[in-house]
Amino acid sequence: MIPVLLILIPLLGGLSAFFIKNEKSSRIWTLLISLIVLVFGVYGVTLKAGAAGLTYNGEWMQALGGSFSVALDGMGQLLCLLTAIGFPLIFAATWNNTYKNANRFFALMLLSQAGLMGVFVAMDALLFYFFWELALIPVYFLCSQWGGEDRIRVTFKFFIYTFVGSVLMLIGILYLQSQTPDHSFSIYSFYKLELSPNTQSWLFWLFFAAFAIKMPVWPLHTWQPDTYEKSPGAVTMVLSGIMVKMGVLGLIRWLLPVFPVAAYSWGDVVGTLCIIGIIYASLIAIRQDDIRRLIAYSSIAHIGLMCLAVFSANESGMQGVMIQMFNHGINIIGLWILADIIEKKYGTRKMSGLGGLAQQAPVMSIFFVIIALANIALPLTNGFVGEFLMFNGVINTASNYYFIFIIGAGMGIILGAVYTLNMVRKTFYGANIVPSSGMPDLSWNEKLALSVIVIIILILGVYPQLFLNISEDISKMIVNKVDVRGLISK
Amino acid sequence: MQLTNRSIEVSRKPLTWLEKLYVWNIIKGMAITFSHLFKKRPTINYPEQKRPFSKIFRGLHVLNRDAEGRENCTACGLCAVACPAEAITMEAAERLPGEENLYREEKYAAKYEINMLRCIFCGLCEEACPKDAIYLSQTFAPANYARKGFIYKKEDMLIPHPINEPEAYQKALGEKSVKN
Amino acid sequence: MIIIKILFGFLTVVAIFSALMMITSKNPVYSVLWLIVTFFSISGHYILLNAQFLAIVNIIVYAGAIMVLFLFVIMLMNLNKETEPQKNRWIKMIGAIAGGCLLLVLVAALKDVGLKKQVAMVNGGDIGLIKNLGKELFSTYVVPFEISSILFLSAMVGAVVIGKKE
Amino acid sequence: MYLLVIDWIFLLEKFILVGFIVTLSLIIAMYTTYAERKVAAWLQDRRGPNRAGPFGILQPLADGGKLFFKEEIIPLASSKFLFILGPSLAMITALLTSAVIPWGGTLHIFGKDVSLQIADINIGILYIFGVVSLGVYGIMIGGWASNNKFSLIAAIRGASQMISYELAMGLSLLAVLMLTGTLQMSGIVGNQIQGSNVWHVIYQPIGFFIFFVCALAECNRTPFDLPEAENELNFGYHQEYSSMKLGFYLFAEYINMFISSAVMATLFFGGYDILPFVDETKWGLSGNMLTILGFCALMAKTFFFLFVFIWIRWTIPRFRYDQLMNLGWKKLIPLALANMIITAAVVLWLNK
Amino acid sequence: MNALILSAIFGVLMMFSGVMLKQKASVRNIACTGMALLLIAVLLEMKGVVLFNVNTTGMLSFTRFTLVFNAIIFFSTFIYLLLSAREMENVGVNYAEFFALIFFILCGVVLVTAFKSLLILFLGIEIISIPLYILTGSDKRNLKSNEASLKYFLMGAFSTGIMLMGIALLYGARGSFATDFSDLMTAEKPSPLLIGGILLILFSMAFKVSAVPFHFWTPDVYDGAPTVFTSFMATIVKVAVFVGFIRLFNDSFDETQKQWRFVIAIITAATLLVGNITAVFQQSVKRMLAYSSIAQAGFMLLAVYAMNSDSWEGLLLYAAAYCFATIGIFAVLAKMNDITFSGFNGLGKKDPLVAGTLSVFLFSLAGIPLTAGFLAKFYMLKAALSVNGSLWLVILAVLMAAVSVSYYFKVLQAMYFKEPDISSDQTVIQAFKQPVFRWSLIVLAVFIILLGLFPGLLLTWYYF
Amino acid sequence: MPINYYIFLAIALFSIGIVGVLTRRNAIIIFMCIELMLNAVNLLLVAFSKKHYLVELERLKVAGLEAVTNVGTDGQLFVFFIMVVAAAEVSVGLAIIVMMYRNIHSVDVNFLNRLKH
Repeated sequence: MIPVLLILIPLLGGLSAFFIKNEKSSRIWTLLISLIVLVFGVYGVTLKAGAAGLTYNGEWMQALGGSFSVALDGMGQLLCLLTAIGFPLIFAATWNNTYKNANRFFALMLLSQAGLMGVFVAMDALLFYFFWELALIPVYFLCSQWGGEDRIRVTFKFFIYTFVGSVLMLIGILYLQSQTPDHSFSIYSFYKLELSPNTQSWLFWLFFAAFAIKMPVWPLHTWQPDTYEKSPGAVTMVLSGIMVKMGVLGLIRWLLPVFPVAAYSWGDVVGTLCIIGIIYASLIAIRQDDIRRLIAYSSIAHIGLMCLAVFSANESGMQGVMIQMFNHGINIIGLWILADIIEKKYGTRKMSGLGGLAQQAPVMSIFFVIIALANIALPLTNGFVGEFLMFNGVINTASNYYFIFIIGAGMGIILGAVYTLNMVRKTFYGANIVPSSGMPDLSWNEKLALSVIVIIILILGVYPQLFLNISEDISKMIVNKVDVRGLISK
Repeated sequence: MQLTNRSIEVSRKPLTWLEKLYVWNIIKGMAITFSHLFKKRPTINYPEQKRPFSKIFRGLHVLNRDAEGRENCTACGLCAVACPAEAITMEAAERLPGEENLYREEKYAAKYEINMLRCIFCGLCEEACPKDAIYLSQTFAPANYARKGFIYKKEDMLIPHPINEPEAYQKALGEKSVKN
Repeated sequence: MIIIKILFGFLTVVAIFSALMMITSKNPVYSVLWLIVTFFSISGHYILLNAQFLAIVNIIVYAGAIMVLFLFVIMLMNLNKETEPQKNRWIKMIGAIAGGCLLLVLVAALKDVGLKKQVAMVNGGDIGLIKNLGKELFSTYVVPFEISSILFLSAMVGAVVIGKKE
Repeated sequence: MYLLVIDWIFLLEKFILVGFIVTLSLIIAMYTTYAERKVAAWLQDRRGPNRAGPFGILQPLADGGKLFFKEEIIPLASSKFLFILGPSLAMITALLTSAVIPWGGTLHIFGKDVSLQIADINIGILYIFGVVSLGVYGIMIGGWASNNKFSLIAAIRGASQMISYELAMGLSLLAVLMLTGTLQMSGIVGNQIQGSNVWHVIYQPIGFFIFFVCALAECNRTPFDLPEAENELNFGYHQEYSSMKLGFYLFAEYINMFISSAVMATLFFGGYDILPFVDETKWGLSGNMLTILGFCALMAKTFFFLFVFIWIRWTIPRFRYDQLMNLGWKKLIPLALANMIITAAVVLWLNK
Repeated sequence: MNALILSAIFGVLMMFSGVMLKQKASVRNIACTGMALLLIAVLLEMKGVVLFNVNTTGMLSFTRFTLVFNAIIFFSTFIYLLLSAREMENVGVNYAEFFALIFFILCGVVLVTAFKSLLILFLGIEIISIPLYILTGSDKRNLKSNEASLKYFLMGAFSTGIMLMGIALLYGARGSFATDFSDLMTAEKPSPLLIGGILLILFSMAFKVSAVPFHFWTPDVYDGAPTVFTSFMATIVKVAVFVGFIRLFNDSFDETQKQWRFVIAIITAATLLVGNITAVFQQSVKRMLAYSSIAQAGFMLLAVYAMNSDSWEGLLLYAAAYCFATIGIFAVLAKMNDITFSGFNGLGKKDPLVAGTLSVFLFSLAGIPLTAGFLAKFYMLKAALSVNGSLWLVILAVLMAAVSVSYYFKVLQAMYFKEPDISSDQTVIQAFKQPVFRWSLIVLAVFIILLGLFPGLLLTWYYF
Repeated sequence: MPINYYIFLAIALFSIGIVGVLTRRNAIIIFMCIELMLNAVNLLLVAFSKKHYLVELERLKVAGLEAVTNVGTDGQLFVFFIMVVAAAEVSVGLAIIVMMYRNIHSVDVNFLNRLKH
């Protein structure tokens, strides 16, 4: 029942939030809902994967071959937890932000949470597709209505990109369903399919297009920096912290196990794209002056690495990706929160217009530094564990070109350190060119949110086993599926 | 105020359905026309048959002569003056010696024209003539091909000579009695 | 049979010639008249095929009613040579070429049809007589017949709606 | 399908018949003009033409001669071909109708049965309809080709009038067709001769009435002679015509009158049946005699109708245009429909 | 049969009601009641209650599919009347006749969905077309309307001619007008008459459903016609003709699929491409919807292309989804003065309910999940995918679906993200306040979402 | 007559009609061309109907059955219906054309461009 609740609570909460006209009460109501979700999310994580409470099979659209089948596996647990933690964090961090028509804003936020939850738990392709779109629509509205200038065009670009990807995926889903003997959309039926390499090939690209756009992978990334830049802060956090993981999850859960042969044969191409993306995004990030754009490009680079690790298709890489999904989500939310605070406080996001914040806002700078370090995967932070495992995975990849991949991934990590530290340096140190805003360093809610993030960073940095246990089974399972024909093991 | 008792109240009743059909009225009308098939026809075959004129019919003008065949007209112009349509023109001339057998008086009409297109056959010329030189006969103007033909000269109107052509004279005289 | 062939040829030539004249005449009234000639020759074909009923209905409906309406409208509008719009020569050419192509394609496609020496019966067979047609019309085809009354009703209503001045 | 079968004697027979009928129609039409003038005179207490020949019998010839010798004028702005086509069409369509009317029974000449009907096609009535509906063209083309607004208006009036009244005419005929069950003219006449020998007018008085009114309208006769309403349209559609082309128009009108009288006689008054309710074959006359008598009977009926046409012309004033249309569409057509439905019901009821 | 006869009767009734009744409202009410009765009659017939037992001599067959489809159509029309009947009265003085014509069109719709003989198909299409010509031109003083009507008429008559030629050729091949052509297919080589006939009929049907390259009349006609009637012909009539299309090709030419399938594929692809791409560049919502109807026709053509059980179900669902959504949008559009995109500016603030339902309709048209439109497209894609070698077509279709989002969302953007114009028309907002209108919109939206969640609600009717 | 002749004749008339529709710009004449197309179809249908009749007759003769059949009537009835529909269409079409003429005093379809912008 847990997954159903995870979807239903924000869904109903969101719908009801439309009718709470009072801003204050809608804010509180939203936070309340997100906290309830958090409770269930945490509860879900504590259960062992495969427990009875974590799966639910409802009847729905049987004529089509669909079913309302949801389940929390290890990866799902992690991502649901991320979602469940992320939203209250975001709400808390942006507590003081005011919005026009706040009730709609919060309602849409909750709806997007419901969609995200659905994507993470859906075990039925049709359902998956539904939630995939459902997560998108509220975000579209959020960005278009509360974003920055030129928001409509930018958001629309984002929407069209994702939509195109998703409908392409729909074709793939439809085709797979027609191939299954029982004409079902269930992921388990998909897993059982034995498709010819040729078929796998084109289906692979259909699915990959959808996920690659969402993540985004290099040539399909162009919507991302603009959208991240123009969206309202809270939405950007959701987008880059959580939504991006939809793509990665899709890769792991829907792509690799279903098309192992294609994944193997096209792995090099995808890997190349990832490498290009990592280096390209990192180089651009170095050249950025705008904090938001910098973070956006850094996100591309990180995701590229994750994608690369996924296609390495070994247990280490897979587990690394799963953990890193969570970690990256937490870290980047933290970064966005800070970027948002800076922008609010100093009215600019240009690094050239900032500097020496460390003296004015020491607390903030501490938080920032910690989170930034976690982002560049310093040991003892959560990022380190994930990146290490992923790197390990890449090294052990079955590809003939693993050497290039290793170099590329390494370059990515190094360049990541360059631009992140550069940002820290430019923003917080150096000549104090920002006039004191006269505002307090950090308000209590921001402190609270950031502290939670830092705590998570540290805990996971020290004790990653907590999550490794959760993700172990599922990554083994996936790797087995991929390797079932003995393709990976040389 | 009612002046006469002949006025009739006009009925403003709308037509009934039957009346609107008109069929009955049409049949009535047809019957009326049909009944005319059997009526006596007043038409006569004109050139062969002629209807008698009344005594006082005023037809074409005639310039009179006396019993000796002399023209009565003295060109006094009273007829032209009396003519309401100004249809009469004349020119006078003096009788030369040796012409006494032609003209009764010393003065005569050398030219006497009546435009029959203008003439309204009112007979005032006849009334005006002191010499009984002009009168309206019982014939009417025959058709002609040109306008010019309707301007009657003296020769066209002069009554035939009573002595030279007595029959024609009598015929032209018709029922008109010679008032000499 | 020779006389039938002669008649057939004659009617065909008349039909096609008058149809061509119809589309080439500058004056709409002439077009109407040529079209009537076409209809007559088509009626002649019907008679050749012993479809008497259709022949006469063709004359009554097309020549007698429809074309009268056309003529009527053209006369009402007083359209004549001068009001016939001038038209781009190219478009004309393209239209003619398109039509010609269609003709060619259809003829090419259908030229093999008669390989089995199938013949349309001429001058015989009584299916075209009104008796047979009537029986069939009021037994098998009574439903479409009734349906066509709806069609007429709607056309009538429509013509009134469009034609009535407000 | 006689036309396609070469039977020379048959062909000859038909040619003679056609020639006879056409000549007959022309002569009758000629004398109808005479009759028109005569009857008009009588109805107006006049004598009518009586100069050419005894009682003016040669008057139509004189008229014809006059028309022939008058100057032929084709207006400069008219379209010449159509200008000539108009009267020709009027004349042709007027003459074509006579082909299917049974002018009598069969004659036995030289051992052959000669039917006094040019073509006994099984869609006789439809044929008449077809030809009648073509009659409009003569008027329309002539009126349009004259390039004169009065002619044009008259032509349009005439066309709309004829189209409108054709409907009621057809509907009224349907009732008759229900009684007979055939479209063949000879069949319709035969139906009136057979059995109790009842003329259709007895069963179909309303049908006859409607048909008669429509016939008046189709022939452009008073009170429906709007196309030639001289007080509004000068002379109507043939205003620009002169000489024999005008003569054709006038002639066509009289031929139409004659033919429609004959059709009325055929459809409603027993055709060549001599008397209703009487079986003529029991009179003991020879077949040929009966046929000739029948022909004369038909002619008598036709002449009677012609007389009625003329009679009406000199009695009833002309309709206004809107009245004309109202009568046609709002009165006659519903009436004809009702007549048809009632007839159908009765026929069904009697036949069970 | 119920529906056919009743709708004819109601057509006549409406004709007379215009003369008898002076009150506009009562005429409208009669029409709505009639529509409801029709709907009930169809539902009854589905339950096996046939009010009129007519021997159609095998020319009509009221299959399950026909009945369900008719139910959808009648329901849509019912809602359409509730939503837009008032606007009809503004078009011309002959409003009662408009209702009558609509009922007559429904007769045609029933015929087109139930025919078993090409004759009935022909008559049905004509019964649909002729009143439509009238309705298109019903705004007599509006030149655009006149022009649209004339254009529609000429094109429609032309395509009818082509269809008749096709039918004649088929008759030559077959000797009968029944739509069962199976015996012809036994020949090893189909007669050229048959192929020619199929192609000509295909072209003319493509014309009637405004498939590219036979679509050129559609935008002009839809744009020129009074908006209320555009709504009717873009939805109900269009899907009805589609049903005729698929029935014809399923019943008649199933066996010759390989002859025409490729042609249909090309037509479909062209329709999708042209319809969607052109729609993006439109300034007026009405014209955009016209092109969108072409685009949607492209999707529906996929059903004809695939011709399997999925496509039948899908067509039902598509018909419902498309009709409901488009009727809803047009109903709102018909009440607005400014039919460009900017006319919708700020509607989300001015009237959240209308804007909300509108967004549901737009989502459905765009094929966003949880709406009926998504499932409809889903079925179409599924049906098409089952055909070998159709991948390119399907990919094109989904890409075009994505393009379609761009123009549908323009309306959304205008409603929610743009500020209302200062001179925004208050009367328009007043026009939205009628309770019937609001409730009908809500019902439509609810139906769309319900169908999007539980398509079985509709499809069970098809099977049981 | 071989059925081919009729097919060619009908197609020729049909194509002439189509050419007319494509080349002429007068709405009434376009409409007339459409009527011509319908007539071509009618002719073809009648010819086919007689063909089918003949084929059926032959079949019956070969089978030794009584040679009475009404195969082919449906073709002629279809023609009848086409005429019916054509009449209805004409009434509506001419009404529309007249309405158009009332407004723009032309029946030139080239003037039908108000909707393009």
